This record gives sequence, structure tokens and C-alpha cells, in this order.
Amino acid sequence: MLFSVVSVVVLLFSALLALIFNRSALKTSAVGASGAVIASLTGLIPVVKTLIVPARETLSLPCSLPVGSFSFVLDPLAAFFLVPVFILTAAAALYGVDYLKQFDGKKPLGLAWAMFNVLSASMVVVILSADAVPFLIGWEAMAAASFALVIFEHEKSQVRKAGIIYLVAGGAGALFLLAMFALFGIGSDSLAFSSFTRPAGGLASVAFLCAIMGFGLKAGFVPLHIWLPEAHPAAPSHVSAVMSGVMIKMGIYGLMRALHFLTPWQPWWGWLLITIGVVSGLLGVIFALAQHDLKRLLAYSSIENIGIITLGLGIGVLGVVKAIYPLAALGFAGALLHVVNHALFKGLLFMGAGAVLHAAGTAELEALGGLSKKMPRTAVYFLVGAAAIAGLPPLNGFVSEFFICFGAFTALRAPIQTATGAVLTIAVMAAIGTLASACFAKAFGAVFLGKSRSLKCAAVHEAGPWMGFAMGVLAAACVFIGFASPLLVAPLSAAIACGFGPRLGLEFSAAAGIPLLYISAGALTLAAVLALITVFRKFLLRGRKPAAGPTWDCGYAAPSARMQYGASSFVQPLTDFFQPMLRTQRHYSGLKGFFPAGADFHTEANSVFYNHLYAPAANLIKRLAFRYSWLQHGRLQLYILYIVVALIALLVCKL
Amino acid sequence: MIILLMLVPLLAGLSAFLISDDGRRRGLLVSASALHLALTILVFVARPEIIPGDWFGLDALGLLFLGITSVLFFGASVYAVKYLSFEKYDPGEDSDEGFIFNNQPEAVFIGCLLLFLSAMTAVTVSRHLGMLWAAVEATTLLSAPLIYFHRHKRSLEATWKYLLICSVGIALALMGNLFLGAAGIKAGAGLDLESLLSKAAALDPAWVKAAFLFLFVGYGTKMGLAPFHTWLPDAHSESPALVSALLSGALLNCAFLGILRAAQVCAGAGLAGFTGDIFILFGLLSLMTAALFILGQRDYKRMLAYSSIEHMGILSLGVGLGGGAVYGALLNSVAHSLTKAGLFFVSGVILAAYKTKHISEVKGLFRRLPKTGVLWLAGFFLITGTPPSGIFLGKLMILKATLAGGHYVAAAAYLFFLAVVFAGLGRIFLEMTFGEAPQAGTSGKLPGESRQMLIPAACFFVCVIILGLYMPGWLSDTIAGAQRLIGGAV
Amino acid sequence: MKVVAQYLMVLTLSPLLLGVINRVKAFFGGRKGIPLFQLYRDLFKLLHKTPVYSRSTTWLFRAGPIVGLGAVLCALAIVPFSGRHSFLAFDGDLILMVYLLGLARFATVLAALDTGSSFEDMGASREVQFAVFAEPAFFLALAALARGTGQLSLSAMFAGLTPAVWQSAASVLALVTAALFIVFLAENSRVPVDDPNTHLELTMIHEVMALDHSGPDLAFILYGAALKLWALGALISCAVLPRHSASWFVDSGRFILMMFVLAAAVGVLESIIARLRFLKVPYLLFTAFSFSVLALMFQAAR
Amino acid sequence: MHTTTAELIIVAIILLDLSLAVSGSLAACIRLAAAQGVIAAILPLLAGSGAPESRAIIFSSTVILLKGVIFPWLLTRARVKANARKDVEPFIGYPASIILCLGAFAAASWLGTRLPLPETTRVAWIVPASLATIFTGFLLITTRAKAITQVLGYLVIENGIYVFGLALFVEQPLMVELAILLDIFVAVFVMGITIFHISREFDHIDTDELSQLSDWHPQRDGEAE
Repeated sequence: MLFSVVSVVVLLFSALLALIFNRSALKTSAVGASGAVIASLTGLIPVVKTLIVPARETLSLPCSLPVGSFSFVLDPLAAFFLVPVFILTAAAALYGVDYLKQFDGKKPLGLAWAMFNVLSASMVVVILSADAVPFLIGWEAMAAASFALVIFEHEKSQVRKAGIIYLVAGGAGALFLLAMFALFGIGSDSLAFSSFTRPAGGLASVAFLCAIMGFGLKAGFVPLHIWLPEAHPAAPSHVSAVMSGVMIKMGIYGLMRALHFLTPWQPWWGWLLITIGVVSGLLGVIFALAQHDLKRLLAYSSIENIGIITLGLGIGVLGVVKAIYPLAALGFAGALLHVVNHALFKGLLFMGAGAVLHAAGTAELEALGGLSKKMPRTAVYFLVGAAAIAGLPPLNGFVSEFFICFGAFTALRAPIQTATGAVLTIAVMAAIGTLASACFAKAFGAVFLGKSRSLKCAAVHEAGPWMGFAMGVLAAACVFIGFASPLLVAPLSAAIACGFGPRLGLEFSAAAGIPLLYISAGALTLAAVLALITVFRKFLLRGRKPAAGPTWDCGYAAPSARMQYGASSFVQPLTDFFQPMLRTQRHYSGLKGFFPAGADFHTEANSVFYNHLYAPAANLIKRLAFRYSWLQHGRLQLYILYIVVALIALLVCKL
Repeated sequence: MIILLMLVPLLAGLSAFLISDDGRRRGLLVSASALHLALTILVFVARPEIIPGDWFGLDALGLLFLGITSVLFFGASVYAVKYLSFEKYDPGEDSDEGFIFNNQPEAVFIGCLLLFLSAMTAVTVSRHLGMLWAAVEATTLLSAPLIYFHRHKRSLEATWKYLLICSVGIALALMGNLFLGAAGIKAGAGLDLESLLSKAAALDPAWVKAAFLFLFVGYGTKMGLAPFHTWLPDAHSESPALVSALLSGALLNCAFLGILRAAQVCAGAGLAGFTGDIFILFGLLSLMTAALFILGQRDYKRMLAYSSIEHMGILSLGVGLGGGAVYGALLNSVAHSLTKAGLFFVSGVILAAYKTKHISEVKGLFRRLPKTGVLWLAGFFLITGTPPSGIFLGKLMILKATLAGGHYVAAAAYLFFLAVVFAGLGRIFLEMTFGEAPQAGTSGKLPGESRQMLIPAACFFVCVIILGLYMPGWLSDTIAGAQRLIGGAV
Repeated sequence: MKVVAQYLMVLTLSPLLLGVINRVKAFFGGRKGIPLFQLYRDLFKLLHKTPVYSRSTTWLFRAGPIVGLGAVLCALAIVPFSGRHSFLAFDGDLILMVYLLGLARFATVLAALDTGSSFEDMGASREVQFAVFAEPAFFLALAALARGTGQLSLSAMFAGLTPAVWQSAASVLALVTAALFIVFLAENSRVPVDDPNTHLELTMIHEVMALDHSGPDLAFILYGAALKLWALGALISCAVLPRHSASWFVDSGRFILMMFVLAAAVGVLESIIARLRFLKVPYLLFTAFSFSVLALMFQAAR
Repeated sequence: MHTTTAELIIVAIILLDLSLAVSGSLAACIRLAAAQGVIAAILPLLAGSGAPESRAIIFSSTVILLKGVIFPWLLTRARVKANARKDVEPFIGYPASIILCLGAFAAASWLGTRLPLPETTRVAWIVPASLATIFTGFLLITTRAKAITQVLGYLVIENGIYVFGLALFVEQPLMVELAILLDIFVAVFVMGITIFHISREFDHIDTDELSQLSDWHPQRDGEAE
């Protein structure tokens, strides 16, 4: 616990230093990044210790407050969430050193570094909090710091719009959390987690719904996700990586903690979580498919992954309620592990996207292409991330998706209701998996493969050394988890035991131990087979020099790079199929006359929920506000009349 | 000592009319307010006993509001020195309508300012309800010239509305006082707070109820509870920044004190339930009104005024709920006063630089006035109750009490309006703070950011943040004492 | 030992399946047809050729066939042989198998995209589209089997599939088999989803993705396709051959025979029906999906 | 003995309310309000039994001086300086004013029944009369256009409050009452000054012009951002 405190202090102190050295980009970057890295390394010490030897350390700061207390606890569940936080923030900080260089001279970087470190510190505080007040302080500091980072390039109107949406979403979410904690604390004066009384009956469900809304807004449950695809592309890429990789997971963390205070669970909670998971997972990936902008695509894919995590959580809750413990254990394990995995590969992918954006000046898929020749390292890292996020073996994404799928399979023999949930999970996981792999084949293909589609790609350069190093670390972690999954059994079971009861921890070890060994063996086999074939191919080609030629063009004489299949065309069969959900708008100015000048066709995948749900609601409230604005009409007589009417009404009603 | 508290600003104010030198007058303002602050601190330490039958005395409630007023006024006086020197050399030009105006003579302004402090002090120390009323009315009359500092049509209109609406409202409060007297005729209670409280059980409940209604509507008008709030946006938007700060941060609290005194009597008479409902109802109504008007707001000073209405609603709601919520409400009132005063101070700097109160014409604050921009944004986060801040704790305690009391609908409405206010404020603050700054105006010379004008705001904000992290024992005791007085010791 | 023998048998026999299909088609077309072992010869020939690479390609283009082949080889280690355990059998192995096939697909698609050719990209696009519809159907079919047999590994599932199960749940198993068969056709790019014999690039899926590959790379792709045909076909054969005798030889013989029957059935099918329009293919896959769901429902109702 | 006189005064006050509601001339209104104030100021002299105390005499004479002399003078001066037109410019017709006024009486008497006075005061109708006067004051403020009438309305409200306060003569320290009176005096004084400023800035004292500060932007109707 001491080291955790040290790490938070280091983060805050380096944030302060970064502000002080605001004038010099070099100094502020050095201070900010080294602070983040040192904090992460020190912070990881107790975390790893807790995961290896499950323990529970507490800390209470002597601060008098009328409500709440500054008490903190480090248990395996917290430790499990801290791992990705520390790893990703350290990697992102290193990445940021190179990435922020482009703003050198244009913008002071002190605030950006300070906010980045505050963001890291606030996440640590959220995870360690054992009382509602420090939790909410951390939570809001997290929102405020990330908001400041989202709005970093505030000269762009797009960014400001994203900022407003993000801000409002954060504010609304915090209010739900406030309500939730208030409900937990109904029975006692304190707001310490240990003193929470389980709200009874209907109130428990209300508290649960508050948790879903509050944490869901942060995590990005559909339809509460609208801020996510706006804010993530707007932020600098290393910040997007942290936001998407770990910050939105704080919602999942909070939900898990909240569930802890809400036992016994209701069956419909599980169903609600499953529904949210299914809807978020499917819609997230379908929306991701239709995006043209790489960072927006990644943002929607985060929604998809949150869907997968929620699905795991949902079957976990269902499993506990229906006493099908392997299902529960594997569901929770899948959710937990996917939190870590998604942090790794989504962080990696956002960094890759940032490298592309940095190099080519655009993240527009239709303008990119062929970058793997100019940025070979970035291409490899991005490929690892893409394969991992598509859930392909032998990478880490497969392991967590395996848990969830496998959990569902174990529940097939259960009574019909639960089995239905299991079947739904299996079908949806399969669909999400293939859609994600289509989506990332598109993303990787459009950016790195083929020929470059625009001049922007001509002057592209490889990412800087720190950027490369950061991505390399994350890619290595993805591969490592994929191959060494049996090592995860102990920490996962400790985290599950801590979060959902010791029984489930044991159940998990029993259910997942052997399959993980086989998966690991399978991964090694695959690696061996691939190596063998490669050697075989080398052997075949020894002494021969492959010839080079043009791509087979089916006889067409003069193909140009612009004639390549575009990213939108690649997914067009699928986006056509899902058009009712996507509501993509097509803009077509056709060829007219005998000598047509030019034609234009483009599609816009707008945020359906924003356009069809939130914008009308906001307009309704605005119109209401407008309609009643005559109340403040400017006439004194009217104003006095209000007083009279209110007085008379009070006298009549109350006397 | 208590008499001295009133006397210092009174004498200083009167002498301000006589001094002709600007510098010395400003020095007098700062030193008088510093002295007042020192005396207040002394009172906090000494805690003078209340002598029954005395017109003046300080209980925890009065002490709390006196503290707020004194601190705020000191900040405002520091701010005023620089502000007035700006006003002096900047020809009054209104960019919205383009007319030229003069300012009120500075002697009148500073004099009234100090007298205003004296009157507010009198409100907080009054132990006699008639005296309290007279003091509240005096604050109205003394602040009217302050609002009319910029002598032009719109400030005149604001002054007129302020004067008339508040006077009419306070007249109702006088009626309420008389009713309270009538309630106590049989018991021989008079209007002295001590005797009223000691004989509260013997009061005629029907008359007490009627008295409370009149007092509530009367002082509520002054406090800015909807639907009696109508003067508030006008007066706040047209008066100089530091006057707005004092109106919002100190004056509204003083009016609130009037209502709290009435509530104290009602609680003594066993009518806590009766007053509670009214507090809750009008609290929510104020929240709703503020939410509706903040959404489409075009003037940032009016926006701040509506945010004050929102907070008055929260205070009212908290007091209505009783129990821990009263503590929350009082904490909120402390934190709100500091935050809102800071925000008004900052708004004065913005107004001086941009020469407009239109939100749509203020852009790129962050670029043009970076320190101001940071403070402005910080103020936004604080005023909306983002932790760590005193407002957050207050909000949380009130919400907790709402739910614990089973007022689920009220809790939902409370949260909904808070969300709407947050969204409305968020949009406005964001549009003002970020984006490209417009090219420096035709005037050429920029007033720039004066440290002296920003430091009070920064200090206030820091205090509010500290309140959210660490509650000093003396403050906690005072608030707890005040809570017991109002009857929130459930 | 037997396990290794099974695996080697699969490796050697699977190209023969394509030969059988082609011979059956030739028979129905009234032609003599290409030799049964033509594919072996082709593979041998290709392995000794020097490849030609497009200038727009990178290492990924070369890695694609390798990963494609390697993944299918690994997947085959999971697939049971005549209802007997394979050497990578564990609870949940079916998930690994499906995802390995997904890895193969991903590698092939990326290799195709690397060429920058519109035709190959188009094929890749179709490949991922059909996978989206085929995979849930496949998974649910296996889920129905899992629910029916109570087992979670492919080998155990098919080992548990006795004639008694067929007798009691014939409808379920028939539906599952039908679903698997459709998925089998789609995943292996057979008629009615794709026509391997067409000569118009615009209408192809799998073949078009390999347009630019040559030499050993093409050999890997062709061999990988043959192995995949076996992998999915084996599931169907296992499903329809529930009887297990004590003798490994008898079982293996029966199983291999069944595989050829299946290949012949594919040949017959390809001879009598035409390729569907691309727009209709999702409906076919939905049919498979509904078969799986129906199977699950029957299974649940039992 | 004094009860009858007191009741007569109450009746007179109510009648004055009615005439205020219907009077069209500004000057007349000022006089009527002054008369009302003076009559009400007699009440404290009748409150106790026997000869009035010296305190009551001082108080009454101050009030009479203030309401009967100073206020009318101030208001008349403001009216003349502001060049106000003679009539009060009501927003509603006189019949409507009367009906509203009568409605206010009805409401006031209903409220009076809800608030029984302690037996120490035997004067009937004090509460209704006082409330009715307050409502009449509100009527003047809310339905008349001129700024002066609004001050007048404020004065009438004040009168209403005094009717109650003086008749009941709630035991209060003289100091407090004088402070209250001082406040009211300053209030009217400041209002007078303000009216003067208004007439200078706006050329007339109709409050129509005084409605610039508002949140009502009709031109934006239907526009949703």
C-alpha cells in the first residue's frame, strides 16, 4: 500500500512539475513521462505482490469530513484492475514523448502532461478507494482530466463538440453514481464501502439501475455510448489509448464493486447485463465496420469490447443466480481478463493509429494505404493488435473470449432459461468475433496494405523510437498472454474470489486450468508449425530469386492506386446488410448531361443514437425552456404578480 | 464587540463620503474590511455569549453567515481597488448598444459599499426579528445605488426592479413579523428571538403558519427563490462584478437567514413538517426555473445569477429535508458563496476585456486570457459540485438525506435538474473558454489580466476545494451548531 | 501412435477428396475428367516453381499462405477421426478450432488485400461477409451437439454419439448435420456459394484471393484448402457414422469411405445445382443458422 | 369605548381601498393613499383602554407626519418633475379593478376566519381589512403602467401592514419601530430618486420601456439549436 501511495504522489508531483516547466517542451515531457513511468513501476510492486499472494491491505488517511472518509484498500480485484492501468499509462507516457513533439512550439505542453498524470493518478485512486467520497473525487478528477485532454486541440470545432458531449455525459453519469452511493449509504451515517447496507427490495434494483447508468455512461454501454466515438478521436492518441484502454474500464470496475454491495442478485439483472452486452457488442462492431476514420473505428470497437465484457459479467451474474457456478466463474473470468486484454490491444491500436495520424496527417481510411512499406514496425505492431482484438489465437484476445464462450458451453445442459442465455451468448460471440475480424481486416488493409491512395502517404515516416518502444511493449504483452495463459489462473482466481466470493475462485481454477494448458500447447504447436513451414519454404526457394511484377490486373491496362477497393467497399456487403441499424447516409451527386464534370459519392455513418435519440430529447428540453422563457418577460407587473399568486396559493393551500 | 462589528463599516462608510482622494478612499475600504474580518475572526475565537433580551448577539447560525459575509467582503474590497481604477480610466462604453455612460461618483459607491456591509452585519447579529427586518430592508436600500453604478438605462431598470420587488417582498416579511407577534400575544412572546423560542410551544399555530408563509415569501423574494427570483438576473447582470459577487454570495445568504429564523421558531412550535414541505417545494421549483433559464442563456452574468437561484433552491431543499441535509445545505451555502463570488470576480475581468456580456461573443478565453480562462473553468467545475469541493459534499449529503427520507420523486427531480443545469452551464463555459480568440478588438489596448483582480477568486476557489478535502474543526462545529438551531439534529 | 497415424492419414488423403469431387462432376458432365491424383501432381509441381511477386506486396503476402496452412494444420489436430480422440482434444477445443480457422481466413484475407488488386479485395470482402453468417450457424450446431451429448470437446462429443442417440434424437441430429453441411459448403467455397471452376474473377471468392500467389505459396494455399475440406467434412462424417466398433482399422476404413462418399455427394450436388447469386448466399447461411437453432430447440424440448 | 371608533376607521380604510382601485387620477390616488395612512395612524391611540400612552402618541404623530405630509409631498414632486400624465393608465378597466378588489376582500375575509385574533383585541375585521389593503396595493402595482403608481402601491401595502400592526400594537421596542419607519421612509425616498432618474433617462415613466432586461427573445421562436 505504501508503494501505491508513493506512486500516486509521484504522479501528482510530476504533474505539478510539468506545469511549472510549461515553457520548455523538452523538460515538461521529460518530467511528465518519467513521473508516469516511475509511478507505474513503483505502483506495480504491491499490485503484483497482492496478485501472487492474495492479501488485503488497507489505509486510512486522517482527514475529517462531514461525510465520508479517506480510506483505501488494495485487494486482488483492485490489483487486477491496477495492472493494465499502470502498464498502459507508462507505455502511453513514453509514447506521448514522441507524439506530442508535433505540437512543440504551437502549444504549451505542460497542461497536457499534468492532466495526463492526474488522469493516471485519479484512476489509481478510483480503484483503491474504499469509501464513496474518495471514489467520487477520483472519478470526477478522472473525468475532468480526461476532458482537459480531449479538448487539447480545442481550436477545432469538432473537438469542442466532442468536449461538450463528453462533459455532459460525465456529469450525468456522476449524478447517477451519487444517487447509487446515497442509496447504499441509506442505513448508515458513513459512506465507507464496509459500512454499506444492502438496500432492500425495489431500492436494490433502483441502485442497480443507477449503477448501470452511472458506470455504463463511463464504460460506453449502448445507448449511453455517444460520447465515446466523439471524444476518443478528438484526444491526442496516447490519451485515446489510455481512455479507451483503461479509463472506460473504470465503469466495469465500479459495476463489479457495486454488484458486491447488492447481493442477493436478481435474475433480471443478469438478463439486463446480457442484453446490454449483446446490444453493445453487436452494434459496437457494426458501427465500427462502417467508420471511415481509423480512430472513430477504434472507438466504436471499444464499445464492442465493453459489450463482450458486459456479456461475460451478465452470464456471471446469471450463473450465480441460477447456481451454475462454472458459468459464473468463467463469465467473470472472461470479463476480467478481457478488461486487461482490451487495455493492451486497444492501447496498442490507438497508438498505431496515432503513429499513422502523426505520419500521414490523416486517419481517414480512404486516403491511406500501403503504409506497411514505409512504417514496417508500426505495421507489425498494429497487426498484432488487430489479430488480438479479432480474438484470433495464439494472442491474448482469444483467451478471454474463450472463457466467455466456454462458460456458455458449460451451461448448455442447464435448465432451459439459462441455456437460452448460453446459446445467445455463443451465437453473439461468434458473430462479434467474425465481424471484428472483418472490421480489423478492413482497418489494417486500408491503412497498411495495397498501394497508397493519396499523396499524403508519400512523405510518411516511421514512428519515433519511444512510440515504437511503447507499442512494442504492448504487442509483446499481447503475445505473452496468448502463449502463457496458464500463468493467469492464479491471479484471476484470486481476483474472482475477492470480487465474487471464494467459491467462484475455486470453481474457476477447476474449470479453466486444463483447457488453458491445452490452449497454450496449441499456441506453441501453431508457432512451431509456422516455423516449420517457413523453413520448408526457405528450403524450397533456396538459390532461387523470386521474380517481381505488377499485380495481376485481369487484363486492365492502366490501373491506378485510386482504383483499389476502398475500405467502405470492402465492408459494403455487410454494411448494406446492417443498414437498418446503421442508417448510413448516402450523398450522391450523379453524372449529369453528355459531358459530365465530376461525380461524388460518399457515405456518412452518423451516430444513430445521437441523431435519433439524444438530439431530439435535447431539442425537446430546449424548446420547453424556450417556451417558458416568457416567464422572465421583463415586466415588473408580471413579476409582482408571481409573488401575489404564490402567496395566495400558499395561504389557500397551507393555512 | 458585536456593536463594533457594525460600527466599523458604518463609520468608515460615512467618512468615505467625505474623503475626496481616490487612493485614500480605496485604502479606507480595504482597511475597514480587513478590520471587519479581523473582528470576525476574533468573534469566531471568542464566541461571545448571547445575553437574553439583547437585540444583538451571535449564535452559530449568525456566526456562520457573518463569517461568509466578512470573508467575501474582504475579497471584494481587494478586488474593488483595481476594479475601480480600471473603471476610472476606461470610458464607459457599452459594446452591446454602443451608448456612453458615466459611473457613479466613487465616494458614493464606496460609502454605500461599506454601509451595505454594516447592514449585512446587522442582519447576521440581530436577535430581534423586527431589527432583523429593518436591517434586511436597509441592505436593499443601500445596495440599490451600488447596482446603479454604471449609469445607463439598463442598470437603472435593474435597480428599479430590484428596489421595488425586494421592497414589496420585504413588506410582506414585515407582515409576517407582525403575524408572529400576533401569535405570541397570548404568550407574551414579543418579537425577540430568545423569548419566541422559549415560548414557542405556546404560540398560536395558525398564526405561526401564516407568519411563516409571509416571511417565506418576503425573505424568499430577497433570497431569490423561484418564482420570486425575477429581480435577481437583472440586478446581477447589470451591477459591477464585485457588487454581483456580494449580492449573490452575501446578501442572498442574509435573506436566507431571515427565513431560517422563522423556521427556527416554527420548529420550536412543532411545525417542522409544515415548513419542510414548503422548503422542498420551492427548492425544487427554484432548481427547475434555474435549469430552464440556464439552458438557453445568452448572457454570462445572467447565467451566473440563475446558477445562484439554483443554489438557493438546493439550500432550501436541504433545509426542508432536515437532519444531515441541513448540514449539507449550510456547507453548500458557504461553498457556494465563495465559488459564486469568485466566478463573478472573474466575470468582471472577462467583461473588462471583451466589453460584452453576450456568451456568443466571448470566445477563446483560454487563448486570450489564460489565467482567467483556467479560473473560469475551475469555477465551473466547482459550482456544479465536482468533487473535491464543499459544494459536492453538500450536494451529496442533501441527496443522501432525500433518499433516506424516502422522498424518491424529489431526489429524482433534484438529480434531473442538476443534470440539466450541468449540461447548460457546461455548454456555455466551454464555448466561452475554448476556441480561437477573436482578433484583439478595435480598442487596441487590452486591459489584460490583473493579478489583483484574479487573486481573490483564486483564493476562494482554493478554499472551496480544501473544504471538499478537509473540514476544519471550528467550521464543522459552527455548522453543526447551526444545524442544531434549525432543528436538523435528527 | 494411432493418433499420429490418423493425423498422417488425413494429411495424405485430403487432396484426394478434391479429386473425387472433380471425377464425380466430370462423370455427370459426361467427361472423362482430370485424374484423381491431379492435385498431388499440381502441388508437387508448384513446390518446385519460383514464385513471382507483385511489387506492391510485402512480407505479409508471403506470410499469408504459411499462416493459412499452419492454422488449418493445427485445427486438424483437434478434429476427431472416426469418432476417436484427436491429440489436441480438451474441453472447449471446438472454440479453438473455429478460431484457428478464423485465423487462417484472416491471414488469407490480409494477403489478398496486400496486392492492392480490386479483384482480390472483392474476394476478400465476400470471404469475410460469408464468415459472419456461417460462423454463428456453425457454433450453434456444435452447441446443439454439446447439449445433446453433454460433452464439451469435439472428440468426446462425437465419441458420445451412439446409435442410441440417433434413435432418440434423430430430428436434432439431422438438423445439425444439415446445418454443418451448409457451413461445410460455404466455408470451402463450394457450389452453391462459390464455384471453384468459374473463370470470371468477378464471381469468385476463394480462388480470386489466390490470383497473385504462385509457386510454393500457391501450393500451400491449395493444400490448406484441401485440409480444410477434410476438417469440416470430418465433422459431418463423424456425425452420420455413430456406430463405433472395437477395431480401429474397421472404424478408420469406414470413416475414410464416408469421407469419399461425402466428396461424391458434393460432386453430385455441384453437378445438379447452380451457384447462387451473391445476394442470396446470406439467406442460405441463415437457413443453416435456423437449422441449428431448431436443433437446439428440439434438443431443449426433449 | 374605542372599539366603535376603531371599527369605523376599519370601514373607512376599506372604502379608501375601493376608491383607490377605481380612481383614475394620479393626484387623487396620492391623496387617497395619504388619507389612508393618516387614518390608520389613529388606531394605536385607540388600542389600549383609557388614555393613550405617550409612546403611542409619539409613534402616531411620526406616522401621521410621514404618511400624511412627507410621502405625498415626495410623490407629488416626483410626479411633477417627471412630467407624468394625469391618469394612472391601468392595464385593465375600472370595472375589472373593482371586481378584483372585491374578490380580494372576499379572500381576505376568508383568510380572516382562518386566523382568529386573540381575545385581547376586540376590534373586528382587522385582519381582513389589513389583508384587503395589501391586496389592493398589489392590484395597483400589477395593473398600472406608471412607476409612480407602483410606489403608490407599495405605500398602500405598507398601509395595510400598519393597519394590522398598529391596531394590534404588538409590543415592540420603540427603537425597532422607528428603525422600521426610517427604512420605509428611505425606501420611498430612494424610489422617488429612482423615478426621477427614470424620467430623465427614458423621457417618461411608463414601465413599458422598463422591460429590456429579460430572457424572452421572441425573434428566436421555433429555432432549435
